[in-house]
Amino acid sequence: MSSTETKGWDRQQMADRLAREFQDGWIVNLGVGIPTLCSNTDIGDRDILYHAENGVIGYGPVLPAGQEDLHLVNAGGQNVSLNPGAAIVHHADSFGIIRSGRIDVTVMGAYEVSAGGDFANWKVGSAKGGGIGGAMDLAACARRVFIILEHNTRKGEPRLLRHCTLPVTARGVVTLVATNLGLFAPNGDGFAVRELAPGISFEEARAKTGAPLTEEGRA
Amino acid sequence: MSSTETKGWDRQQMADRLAREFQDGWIVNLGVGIPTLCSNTDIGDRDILYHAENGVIGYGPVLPAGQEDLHLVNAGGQNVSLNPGAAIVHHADSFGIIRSGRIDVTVMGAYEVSAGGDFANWKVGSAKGGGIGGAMDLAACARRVFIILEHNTRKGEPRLLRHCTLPVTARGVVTLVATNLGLFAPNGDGFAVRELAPGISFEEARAKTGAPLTEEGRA
Amino acid sequence: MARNKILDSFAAAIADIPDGATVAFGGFAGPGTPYNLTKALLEQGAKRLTCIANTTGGAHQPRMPDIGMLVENGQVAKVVCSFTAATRPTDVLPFTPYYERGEVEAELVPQGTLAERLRAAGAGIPAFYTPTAVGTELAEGRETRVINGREYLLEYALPCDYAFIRAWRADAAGNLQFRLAQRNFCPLMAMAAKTVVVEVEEDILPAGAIDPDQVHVSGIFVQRLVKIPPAPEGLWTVRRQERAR
Amino acid sequence: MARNKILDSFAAAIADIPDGATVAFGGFAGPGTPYNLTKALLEQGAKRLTCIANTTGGAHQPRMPDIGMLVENGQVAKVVCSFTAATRPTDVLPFTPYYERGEVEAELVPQGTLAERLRAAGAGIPAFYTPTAVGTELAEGRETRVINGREYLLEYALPCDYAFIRAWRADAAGNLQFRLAQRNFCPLMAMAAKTVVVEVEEDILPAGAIDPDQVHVSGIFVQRLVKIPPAPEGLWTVRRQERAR
Repeated sequence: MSSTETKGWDRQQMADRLAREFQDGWIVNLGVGIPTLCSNTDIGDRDILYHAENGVIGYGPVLPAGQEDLHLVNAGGQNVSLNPGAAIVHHADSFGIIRSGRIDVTVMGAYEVSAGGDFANWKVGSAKGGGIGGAMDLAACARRVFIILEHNTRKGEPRLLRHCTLPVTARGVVTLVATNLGLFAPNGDGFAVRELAPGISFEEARAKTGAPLTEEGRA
Repeated sequence: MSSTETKGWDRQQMADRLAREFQDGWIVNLGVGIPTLCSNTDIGDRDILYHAENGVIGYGPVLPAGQEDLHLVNAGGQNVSLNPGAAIVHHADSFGIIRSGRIDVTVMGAYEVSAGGDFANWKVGSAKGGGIGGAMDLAACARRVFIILEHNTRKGEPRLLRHCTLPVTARGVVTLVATNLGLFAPNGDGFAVRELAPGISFEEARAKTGAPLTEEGRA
Repeated sequence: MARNKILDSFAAAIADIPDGATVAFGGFAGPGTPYNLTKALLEQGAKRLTCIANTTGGAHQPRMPDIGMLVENGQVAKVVCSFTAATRPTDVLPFTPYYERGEVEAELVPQGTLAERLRAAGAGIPAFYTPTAVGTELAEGRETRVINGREYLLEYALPCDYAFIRAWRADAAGNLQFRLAQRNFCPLMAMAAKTVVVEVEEDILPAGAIDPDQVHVSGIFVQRLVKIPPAPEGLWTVRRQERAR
Repeated sequence: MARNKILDSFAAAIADIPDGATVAFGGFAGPGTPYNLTKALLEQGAKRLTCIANTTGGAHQPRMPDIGMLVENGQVAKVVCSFTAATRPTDVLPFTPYYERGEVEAELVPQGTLAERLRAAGAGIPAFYTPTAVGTELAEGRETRVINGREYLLEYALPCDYAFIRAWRADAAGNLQFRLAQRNFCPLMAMAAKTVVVEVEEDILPAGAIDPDQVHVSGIFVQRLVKIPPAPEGLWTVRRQERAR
């Protein structure tokens, strides 16, 4: 199997970089996989409320084995802790919170992101079915959608594209994308580079991206 | 003011007569006014669960002054007690119980009932507005609608009619009507007499009813 | 920085309500009714309000601050409620003559539909179908749809700018608990509103003092809390005042 | 006569489930999942079932009784769920090959829509509009409607014949309490089902032992309760078994 080496930020650094964007007072929903690492990031004195699809509002870090409460999981099935002021609601109320626009940002993994802010994360080309979970509700209704993904597939194909090739989860919603190469913002025609990971050049990022890249401040 | 004397059953007797129809295991909703008197009726060993629109499930008798819990009222604003196994839900869940057909019977007051099972209880002819409360939800969705009302207006006009003259609350839903003169069942063309109050003749009931009366078992 | 949700006065908690705002008022037959916030709104003076509640109040004596008083005070453009007249035709609500003279608009909504429209607004559901009111005057000229052989009426979500509710207990994170019949419309209005203002009966607890499993309204919905001061400054229900304070 | 809702065995609690029934299974990532009732249904053998759940299970080892096993056992005609494939494309759910071969039908529903469709069924709402899935493959060919300038998808209620749920505590009247993440879909499935069967972790309490303000599912929805016996007869969650029993 051909594969490119992973360069730039590691998974935790990608998560950290997006978590830096969380603003004081935000309500944040973290998807399964790399996004859950955002809750490991030290957010200083910012007040961030983590919401999980299963109705757990105000959860905290994952607990080590032996200290878990087995009745308590986040949306990824990890045994988390609760912060003071936590509350539990059922699934319909939890998605009511999502659909009514109260989630300031949802951070999700994806297979592809397009220049127009579409993204695909529920169905691979070969499968008859897929795994939607809460992704479509969150994507359609959260105030912001941030995506974390490896910049390229294992085969070296770009994941940041002019148009998604896989069935989309939602259209025109992604505003910020963290990859191992840096931080990018879909701008309709391509992606604006907000920041590059250490050791990554603009030219390298451009070569590995399936849509035009523009450098912010350099037009 | 012309007025007919009240003959036959009094208010509690009307309520008692309908409460005799409640079957073991029923979930019952009682409307404001005379219907609330049904919960005073001794129902023997039947297991009846009283549901109120404001989400109080499993309430019991009205409490005397000084013994009330001021946080606890039935749909008529009376301070009631709770039976063992009571539970509180919010208004949307309470009406979810109603609309999903879980109320075996709702007992309501009315201005008019028609031979076709329509009834009117939310708007009088002279008013621009009206008072609907939960009546339309209950009328449209409860498994049975029983009505308690005085057989005639203060002016002696009949309230059991071929067709309602006032705006209806729901159509074709009433199956049993208790008045001071007896117990009646709308049958499309008129009303079948199920029972007459002591001292009330069939002829008198027929004279005071605005639709054909038939005596059950006598055709 | 955790945002402070606790305010010192009802006046401060509602000072920013502008003319033309839509305000929902919790409560049903007494419990859950935000008498103190309503009183503060009477004093604050915002005009052209749309008021959402089960009733406009004023059917009983002694009278407590209610939407009827806001109407009398010239502050109300419209009410959305399930009673524009009293249950007994012989009672006259203070609101009713204003409505009959056309000085205030009213939208009469069946109680369950009112609850569901608020819940829909809070749940991001813009519209739904209901069997209630089909075949009645309230359905005349409106869109219906037959689903599985039964006719249903289309109803729209009912969002609001502010919700005024009364709770039994709250913590500093804004989590609320109601006692018994106090719950009624309050959680739905909290979901439906952009800004939720709560008058609280018990002392406001530190965040985390309420068991997460026993929270009736999550603090995610709640922005402002005011502890009700002892009478006579704070308004309790009439009977509670008579009895205990 | 108060009806007895407490049954001695899971087998007795589900004995009457006929071929062709629609059964909803509570639970999300473990908590609230009715392992014991699912095991009993595997033994009971009803066929051509429609199974509603967030997932069909089987993504993790050691495996617990799940819808995937019912599929393997030839009991399932259709599933309605938010995952017909695993979250990670490299995982393969036991259900998936049956689906890909066309031996089982599947309806893939976004998780929030699944919750809301169950809630709608339980609330007497036959259909509603939602923003979720608009513009996606799941909306192709389906009815949409623009409301206030935004496009929404029409979704129908999802009623079921039976709901299997797991609760922390129950009283003899059928009132339920869940602990923490155990709540998830369980109250919605209880509302949506004609017959609700509950496996209960703690000893079943006398009616009235649960504070009416702290009931998560009213007994009005609940018909059958079975206390989970100690392991190995009763199935606890995998990790609970490992740790405490």
